[in-house]
Amino acid sequence: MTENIVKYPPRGRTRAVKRFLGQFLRDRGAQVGLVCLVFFLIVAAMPNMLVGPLQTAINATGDFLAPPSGQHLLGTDEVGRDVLNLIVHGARISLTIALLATVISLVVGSTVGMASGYFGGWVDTWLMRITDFFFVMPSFVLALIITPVVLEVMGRSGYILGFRLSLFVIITVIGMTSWSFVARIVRSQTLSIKERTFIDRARVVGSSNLSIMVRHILPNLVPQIAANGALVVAGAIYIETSLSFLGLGDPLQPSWGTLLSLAQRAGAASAGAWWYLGAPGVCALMVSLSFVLIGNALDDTFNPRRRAIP
Amino acid sequence: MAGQASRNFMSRRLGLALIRAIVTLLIVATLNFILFRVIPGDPANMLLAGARSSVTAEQIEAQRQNWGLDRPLFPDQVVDYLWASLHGDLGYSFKFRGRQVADLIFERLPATIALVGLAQIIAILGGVMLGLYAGWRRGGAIDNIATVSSLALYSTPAFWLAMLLIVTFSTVSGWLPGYGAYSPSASIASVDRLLDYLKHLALPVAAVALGLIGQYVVVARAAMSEVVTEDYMVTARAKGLTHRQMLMHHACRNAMLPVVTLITLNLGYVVAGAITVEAVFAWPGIGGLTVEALNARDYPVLQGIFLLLGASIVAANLLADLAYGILDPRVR
Amino acid sequence: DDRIVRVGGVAAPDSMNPFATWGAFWPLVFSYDFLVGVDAQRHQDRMGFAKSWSVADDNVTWTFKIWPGMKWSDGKPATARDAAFTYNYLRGSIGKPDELNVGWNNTSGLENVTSITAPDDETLEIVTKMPTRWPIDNYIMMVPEHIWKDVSYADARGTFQNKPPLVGTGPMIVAEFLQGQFVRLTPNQYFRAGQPPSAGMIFHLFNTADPIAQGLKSGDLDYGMYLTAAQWADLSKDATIVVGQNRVEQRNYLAFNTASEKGAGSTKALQDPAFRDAIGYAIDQNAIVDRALRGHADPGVGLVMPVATDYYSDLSDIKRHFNLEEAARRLDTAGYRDTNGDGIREDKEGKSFQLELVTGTMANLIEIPTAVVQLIAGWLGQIGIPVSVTQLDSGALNSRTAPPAYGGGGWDLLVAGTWLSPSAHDVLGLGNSADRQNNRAYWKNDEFDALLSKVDRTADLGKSQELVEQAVRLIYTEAPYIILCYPFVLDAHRKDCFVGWGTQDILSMWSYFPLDRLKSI
Amino acid sequence: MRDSSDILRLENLQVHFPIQGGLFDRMLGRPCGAVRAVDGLDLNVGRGEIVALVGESGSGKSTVGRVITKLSQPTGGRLLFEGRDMTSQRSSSALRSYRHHVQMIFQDAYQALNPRHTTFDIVAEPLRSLRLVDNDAQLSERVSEALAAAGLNPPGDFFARFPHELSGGQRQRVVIAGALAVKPELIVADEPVSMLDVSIRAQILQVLVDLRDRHNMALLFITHDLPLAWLIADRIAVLYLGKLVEIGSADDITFKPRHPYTVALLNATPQIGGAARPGVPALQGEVPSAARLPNGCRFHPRCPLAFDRCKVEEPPAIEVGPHHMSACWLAER
Amino acid sequence: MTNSFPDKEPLLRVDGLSVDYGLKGDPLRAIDGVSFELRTGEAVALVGESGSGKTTTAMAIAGLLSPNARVSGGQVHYRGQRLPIDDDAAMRPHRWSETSVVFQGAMNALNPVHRITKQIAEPCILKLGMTRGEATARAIELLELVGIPADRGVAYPHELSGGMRQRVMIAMALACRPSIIVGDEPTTALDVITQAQILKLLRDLRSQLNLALILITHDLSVVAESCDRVMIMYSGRVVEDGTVAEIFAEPKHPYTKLLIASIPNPANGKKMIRPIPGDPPNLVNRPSGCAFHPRCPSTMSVCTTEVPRLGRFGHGRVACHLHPPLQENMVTVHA
Ligand SMILES: Nc1ncnc2c1ncn2[C@@H]1O[C@H](COP(=O)(O)OP(=O)(O)OP(=O)(O)O)[C@@H](O)[C@H]1O
Ligand SMILES: Nc1ncnc2c1ncn2[C@@H]1O[C@H](COP(=O)(O)OP(=O)(O)OP(=O)(O)O)[C@@H](O)[C@H]1O
Ligand SMILES: [Mg+2]
Ligand SMILES: [Mg+2]
Repeated sequence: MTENIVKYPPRGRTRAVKRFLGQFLRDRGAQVGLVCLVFFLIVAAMPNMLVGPLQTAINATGDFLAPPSGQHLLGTDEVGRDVLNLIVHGARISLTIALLATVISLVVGSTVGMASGYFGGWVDTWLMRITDFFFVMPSFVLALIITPVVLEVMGRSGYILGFRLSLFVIITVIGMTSWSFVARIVRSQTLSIKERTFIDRARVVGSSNLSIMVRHILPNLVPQIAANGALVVAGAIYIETSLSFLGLGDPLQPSWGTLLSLAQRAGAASAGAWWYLGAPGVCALMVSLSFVLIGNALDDTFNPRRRAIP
Repeated sequence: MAGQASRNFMSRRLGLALIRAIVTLLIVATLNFILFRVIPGDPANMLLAGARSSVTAEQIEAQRQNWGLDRPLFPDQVVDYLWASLHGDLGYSFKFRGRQVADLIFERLPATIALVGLAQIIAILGGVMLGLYAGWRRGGAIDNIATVSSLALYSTPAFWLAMLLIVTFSTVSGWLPGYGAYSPSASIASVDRLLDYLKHLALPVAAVALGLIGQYVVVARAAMSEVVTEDYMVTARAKGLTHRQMLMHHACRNAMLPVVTLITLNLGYVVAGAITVEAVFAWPGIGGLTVEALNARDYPVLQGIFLLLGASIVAANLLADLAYGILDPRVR
Repeated sequence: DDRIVRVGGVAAPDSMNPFATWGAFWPLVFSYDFLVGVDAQRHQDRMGFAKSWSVADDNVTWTFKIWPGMKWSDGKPATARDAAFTYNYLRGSIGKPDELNVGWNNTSGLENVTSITAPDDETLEIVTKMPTRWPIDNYIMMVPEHIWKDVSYADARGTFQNKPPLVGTGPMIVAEFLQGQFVRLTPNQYFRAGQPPSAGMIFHLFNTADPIAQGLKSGDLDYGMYLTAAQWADLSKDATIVVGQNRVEQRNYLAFNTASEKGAGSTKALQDPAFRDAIGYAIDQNAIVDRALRGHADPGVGLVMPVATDYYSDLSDIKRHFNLEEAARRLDTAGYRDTNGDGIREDKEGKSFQLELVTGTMANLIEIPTAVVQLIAGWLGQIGIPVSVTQLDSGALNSRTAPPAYGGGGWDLLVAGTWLSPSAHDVLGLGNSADRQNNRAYWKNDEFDALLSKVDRTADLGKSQELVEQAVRLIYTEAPYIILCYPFVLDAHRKDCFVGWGTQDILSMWSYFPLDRLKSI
Repeated sequence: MRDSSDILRLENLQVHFPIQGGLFDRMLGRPCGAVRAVDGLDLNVGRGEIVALVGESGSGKSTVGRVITKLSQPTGGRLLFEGRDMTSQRSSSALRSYRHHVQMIFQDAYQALNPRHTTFDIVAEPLRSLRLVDNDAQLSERVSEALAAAGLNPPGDFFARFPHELSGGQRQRVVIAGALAVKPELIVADEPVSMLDVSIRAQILQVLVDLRDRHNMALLFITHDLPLAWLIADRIAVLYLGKLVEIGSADDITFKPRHPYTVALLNATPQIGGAARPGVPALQGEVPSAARLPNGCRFHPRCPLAFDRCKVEEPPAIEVGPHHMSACWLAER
Repeated sequence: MTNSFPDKEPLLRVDGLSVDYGLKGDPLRAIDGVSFELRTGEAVALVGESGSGKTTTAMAIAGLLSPNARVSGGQVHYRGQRLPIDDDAAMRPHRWSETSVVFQGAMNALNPVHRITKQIAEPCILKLGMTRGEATARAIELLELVGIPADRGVAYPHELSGGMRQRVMIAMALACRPSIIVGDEPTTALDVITQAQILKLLRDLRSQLNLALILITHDLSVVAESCDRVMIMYSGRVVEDGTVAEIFAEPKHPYTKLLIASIPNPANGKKMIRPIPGDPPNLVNRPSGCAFHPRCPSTMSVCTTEVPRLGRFGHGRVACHLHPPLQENMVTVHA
C-alpha cells in the first residue's frame, strides 16, 4: 500500500493535466484557434521555403498594384512586390512582437495586480497610482522616452537572434503600456479571491505569501489572464506600426502592421486595392481571433463553474 | 435612519474617491510634465526649428527664458505648470504659434465627442442589449451568432475596420462619404449641413462602435449568464413572474453592474478614444491634433492632451466608483 | 451663379501669421503678395506687389514700382510704404532676442541691406551693401502697416495669431481658418486685376491623399494635389478628371554624415570624398524614378532642380553613371577593400562597418517612398556595404538630423528631401555651412562657402549662373549629397466645374495662380 | 482539566474593527466608532482540554479563532501560547513554528478548500510548507495517516480527488485531516459540523474526541449549539457581544447556568419532546449593535432580570462555583 | 393510494414523483417515486441525509427544478387538479398565490439591489393586482407581522442581519396568502434564540392563517417542536412517514432509529453520539434492493434484492422489509 501511495501524487497530477488537456482540446473554439495559430507559426518559421526570399524593390517582379492573379495569389504592392511574399515574411516579426509583448504585459500586469490586491495597504495604493499613470499614458510617449535610452545603451544596430534590437524596444514598450489594464483586472479578482477561506487556511497551515500567491491565487486568475492576453495580442500587432515610425521599424523587413500602413500611405483604400489592405489585416485578425478563442476555451476549461459538477 | 446612514456613507465614499482622484491626477500631471522634459532633444531646438539664419546664443537664452525653461525643472517649473493648469492655462503651442493649447484642444473636442460619444451610445445600446439577451438565452441561436461575431469584432482593430468600411461603403459603393466631417460642396444652410455632418459621421461612428459593441456584448453576456444562475432569479421565478418581468425587474439591473464599470472606464476615452480611427477618416478631432502635435514634437499640446485624457479617465474612474455605489447598495 | 473652388491638399497650416509659420504657406500665398517672387520672374502674368523693377548700374540700388492705386482687401490703400514697413519691421529685429527668424517672413538676407525706403506711394527703393539678387529673390510676404505696426517682435514670432479675415493684396483672402480642417477664402474685391470671378475658395486640409482622391472622384473637390502614384493612375482613367504632374523645387537626396567631431557617423569613410564619390556610382537614379516613383520624377543629377531654369545644368561631362563594378573598383582604389573575404568591406583601419541609413519625410514635402531606401540598401549591399535602415516620422527625423550642437548626428546616411525656392542662394543651401536648417550633411567647404557668398553678392544673372555652376560642380565631385530625383507633385482637377486652369502648373507652387481667373462653367 | 498548565491564554483580548469615518473627521483626526467584535476576553485552554465557545451569531466567536491562529491582529490584550507572548509576533520564522503547534478547522468546508487542488495536495500543503517531511515517501505516509485519522478510508482512494468530487462530509474531513497532519497541540475548530446532518456530525466529533484522548491535543470548539458543546467539551465559555458572560464546566453551564443569557440560550434550544423550560421569561428586543454597545452590562437591554445597577455598572467576572464564573450582578448574591 | 382522510381531497398529493438530473449521459435519479399527501394546515417535516433529495422534492412540487433536471415520472395534484410542474408558463398562475417557497439561503434568494419592501410588494402587485401604494402598505404590514419594524422596510437585504433576512423571506412567502409554504432549511445558519423566534412565528401563522407547511431540516429537535408529521428520506426515497410523536417515540425504519439515536440530549446522559456507519449511497449507482442495506444493522437477504415498498404501518408508512405492510392497498414504489 505504501508503494502505491507514493506513486499517487504524480499520477494525480498527470491525471489532472490529462483531464484538463482532454477537456480543453475538445472545445471547438480551442481547436480552431490552435490550428490557426500553429499554421501561422509554421509560416513564420520557414518563410523562405514557402515563398522564396523576401522581395524588395530590387527583385520585385510584378506590376504596380496588380490585383490577385495566378502568379501573385494576393496581388502586388505599389512597387510590384508580391503581397503573399511580404505577408509570409512579415509573420515572424508580427508574431514575435505579439507573443513577447503579451507575455511581458501579462507577467508585469499579473504580478503588479496580484501584489497590489494581495498585500493591500500602501503597496496597493502606490502600485495602483503607478498603474493609473500607465493606464493614461499612451504607448508612443513611452516609446519616445525609452527608445533613445535603450538605443544608447544597447547600440544602434545590433541584432539578437536575428531580430533588430529596436524590435525588443517595441516589445518592451508595448508590454509596458498594456500591462496596466491586466493589472487592474487581476487586482480586482485578487481582492475577491484573497478573502476566500482557502487562502486563510493556506496561511494557517504555514504557506508563505509567495507560495499562496503562486499556488492559490494565480491558478484562480488564469481565466482572466488568458482572456486579457488575447486582447493584448490584438493590440500589439497594431501598436507596432505606430511605433515603427518613431524610428523603431525596419522598412526592409516589413511586419503586417507596417504593410498595412504602407498600403494606407500608398492610397490603396481610395485606389481600390483591397488585396493589399485586406491580406495583412485578415492575417492579424486571424491571429488575434485565435488567441481570443484559445483564451475563451481556457476560461471555459479552468472555470470550475462551467465544469459539470457530478 | 437607514437613509441617514447611507447618505453619510455615500458622502464618505465620494470624499475618499475624490481625494484619490485628485492625487492621481496630480501625479499624472507632474509625471507627464517631467517626462516631456526628459525626452531627448532640446526644446529650444523645437522652438527655433524654423530659424533660417544663424541663431545667437543670446536668442536661444531669450527663448528659454520666455518659455521658462531656464529655471529648475523641479519644483519651479512643475509647480508653475500645475498652478497654471489649474487655471485652465495649458500654455502655448510650439507648432501652432500664437495658439493657446487649451484653445486648440477645445476647438477639436466637439468633433471627437460627437464621434466617440455617438459611437459609445450606439455600442452601449446595441452591445449591452444584445449581450444581455445572449446571456439570458445562453446557447440559443442569437447567443451563438452574437458571441462569434462579437469575438471577431473584439479582435478586429478599429484602424483596419475603418479602412474596410471606407473601401466597402465609400470607395466601391459610394454610398457614404469616407472622409472628413462635412462635404466641401454642402451649402452653409444649417439643415443640409447637419444632415451632411451626420452622413460623414456614419462610417467613423460605425468603426468605433463596432469595436466597442464586441466588448460590451462579451461583458454583458458574461454578467447576464452569471445572474441567471443566481438564487434570486429562482425566487423571481417562484413568484410567478413572466420571463419579461424577470429580465426587466431582476436580471438586468444586476447584470448591469460590471457593464457599468466598463462603460464608465470607456467614457474616459471619449476624449481621446479614437486616434487611429480619426486619422483614417480624416476626422477633425483630438486624434488628428495628437498626430500633428506628435509629428511636430509639439510638447505643450501633447502635454495638454494627455492631461485632458488623464483627467477624463480619472473622472470616469470616479464616476465608476460612484455609479457602482448607487447601483449596487452592497459595495463597501 | 458663381461657385466656390474646392481644393484639397495634404497640408497642415498652423498659423496665419507669416512671421511665425512655415506650414501655412498654402493659404497665405493666396492672400499675400511677394514683392516680386520667383513665380513672377518665370511667368510674366503672375505679378507680385511690384509692377516692375529695375536695378541701377551700381547693382546695389533697386527701384520697384508698386501697382498704382492698389488697395488692401480692407479697402485701405496698399502702397510702397507698406512694403518698406514690412522689410524694415523685419530688419529692425535683427540681433534682438526676439529676432524674426522663425517663419516665412524672416530676416535672412536683410543683413546685406543698407536701406529700404519708400520715396513715394508707388516707389520702393532698396539699397544693398553689395550687389545681390536678394531684392527680387526673396519671398517675404507684404503685410499692411496699419495692422502690424503695433505688434511687438515677441508677439509677432509668438502669440500674435493674425486672425482671419486677413488683410492682404492677393486674389483670395483667408476668411476663416479651422486648424486641421479647412481654410475658407473669399475673393478680394480690391484685387488689382479685378475681383476674381469665382465665389471664393475652400481649401481642405488632409493628412493623407486618400480623401483627396475620393473627393475628386465623387465630385466633392474641384482640385486636389499631393496624390499618390496609385491614386493618380486610378484617377487618370476617369473621363471627368484631368491629371497633371508638376515639376517642383523638391530634391530628394542621399546625404552622408560628413561631421568629423561631435555627431560624426559610425565610420571615418563618410568624411572621405573618394568614398562618397564611389558610392555615387552605385546609385541608379533612373531605376529610382522608374521603380520607386513610377516615373513621377526627374532623375537626380546636381544640386539644381530642372525647375530652376536659370541655373539648371545636366553636368553631363562629370556625371556618374550607374555601374556597380565601377563603384566597387573605386572603393577598392580608395582603400575600402574586403580584406578578410567575408563579402563586407573594411575601412582603412581594417574594421568592417555597417552604415545606418535614416529616412523619413519632413512635413510639407512630397513623400519619399520606402522603395527608394530598399533600392539603395540593395545596391550598397551588392558592393559590400551593409546598410541598416531606420524609418522615422518627421519629428524624429528632424531631431535626429539636427545639427550636432542641437543634439542631432550619429547617423551615417540620410535619405530625405528638401524644397526651397529656386533662387541661387536657396539652390545652394544644401552645401551652405551656415544654413543649419538645410545642410543636413554637416558639410563644410571653404571654397563652396566663398562661392556662395559671391553669389549672394551678385546681382547679375549671368555672373550668378557662372558662380552657381562652379559651386554645383564642386559639391557634385565632393559628393556630400547624391541627388536621387526631383519628384513631381501629382495633382488632378475636374473638368466639369471651372475653366481657366491653364495647361501646365495647374496650380502654381509659388503664387496664387490660377485662383485669380478660375471661372465656373 | 487534564493538565494544570495552560497551553493557550487570552488576556483581556480586544478586537475592534474601525468604522471608517467621514472625510472631515479624518482630516481633523477625529476618532470614529468601531465594531467591538471582541471586547476584553479572558480565556485559557489547558493541555488536552476541550473548551467550547458558544454564543449567538455575531458574538465574536470566529474572530477569537482568527486571533488565535494569527489571521487577525488583536487591537488590545495579549495572546500567550505556552507562556510565550505571541500577540505582536510577526517574524515569519516564529510564525512558522507557531503554526506547528496551532491549527484551525474552518467553519465552511466548501470555501476552505482550493477547488483546483487535489486532496493530496491540500493535506500535504502544511507538511510541505512547515517542512515537516524530508522526502516524498514520508510525505505520502503522513498524508495517508492524517486522512485515515479523519476517517477517510482507504486514504489512497482520495488522493487524486478534487474537492468537487467529494461529499460535504468528506470535504469537512479533508479540512480536519489537513489540521491533524501537522499534529498540533491545539486545534481551533470553528463550527465544524453546523451544516451537516447528524450522522456525519457524529462521525467528525468522534474523530476529534479520539484525538484528544490519544494525543492529548487541546481543542477550542466554536459552536452555537449548547447540547453539542455539553456533549463534547470539558468546559463551556459563553460569549455575548465580544465578552465572556459565563464560563464553567460543561455540566455546570448546562445544568446550573448562572447568567440570564446562558439560561436564555438553553431555553431557546429546541428539545425533542420537551417543552420550553419554565422559570425565566423569554428575551426581548434586538441584539444591540456591536458598534454601539450599551452602558453597564451589555446584556441589560434584553435581560428580563435587569435592575438599575445593570444599566450603569458593568459586572466583572464573579466566581460562583469551582472554576465557574459569571459576569452578572445577580451572581453576587 | 391510501387516503387516511377519505372525507376530504388532500391539499397536495404527490404520486410516485421521480426526478433525474443530467439529461445527457448517465442520469442521476435524485428522487425516486416519492409519494405523500399534505392536508390543509398541516406541517410536514422532510428529514434526511445530505443529498437524499429533500430540496429536489421541494423544488419539484413548486415547479422550480433547475434546467438540467427532468421529471421522469409521477404527478403532483393540487386540490385535485394536476399541477403542470414541468411547464414553466403553465405553472405561473399557481406560483406564490398557492405555493410559496422560503429558499435555503435567504441572503442569495433576495435580490441585493432592491429594497425589501419592494421585493415583498412585487408579488402583491403582480398576483393580487394591488396598486403600488396598497402593495407597499401590505408589505409593511407583513414585515411587522414577522417582527421587523416598519421603518426598516427601506433597507436593502445586506443591511439586515441573517435572522431578519430569513424573516423577510418568510414575510414575502406570506404575501399572497398561499395555501402552502415550503421552507427549505430556514433556520440552519441561525443561533438558537433567533431560530426559536422564527419557529414560533411559523406555528402562530399556521394556526392563524391555516396554511400548510413543508419544512426541510437536519435538526430533529426543530421537527419535534414545530411539525405534525415527519417524512424520512434516504437516497431519494421516502423510507418512513408518520406523526412526530410516533416517529420519535417508536421509529420503525433502521435508518430512522439510527438517526434519532445520534441526537445528543443532556437528558440522556453524557454519551458520545454514534454516527451511522458506512458511506452515503451513490445515487448514480444505487445499491440493489433497499438502498440502506449496506449500512443497515439488521440486513436480511431479501434487502439486497428487493426494493421495500412504502406501506402503511400503524398511523404512518414505512418502507422496510422488517415491517411488511399490514394492508394490501399499499403504495407501489416506482421501480
Ligand atoms: N472584517 C470585519 N470588519 C468589520 N466588522 C467585522 C469584521 N469581521 C467581523 N466583524 C463583526 O464582528 C462581530 C463578530 O463576528 P464573528 O464572525 O466573530 O461572529 P461569530 O460569533 O463567529 O458569528 P457566527 O456564529 O455567525 O459565525 C460581528 O458583529 C461582525 O459583524
Ligand atoms: N442541479 C443538479 N445537477 C445534478 N445533480 C444535482 C443537482 N442538484 C442536486 N443534485 C444531486 O441530487 C441529489 C439530491 O440533491 P438535493 O439537493 O435534493 O439534496 P438535499 O436532500 O436537499 O441535501 P442537503 O441536505 O445537502 O440540502 C444530490 O446527490 C445532489 O448531488
Ligand atoms: Mg463564525
Ligand atoms: Mg437541500
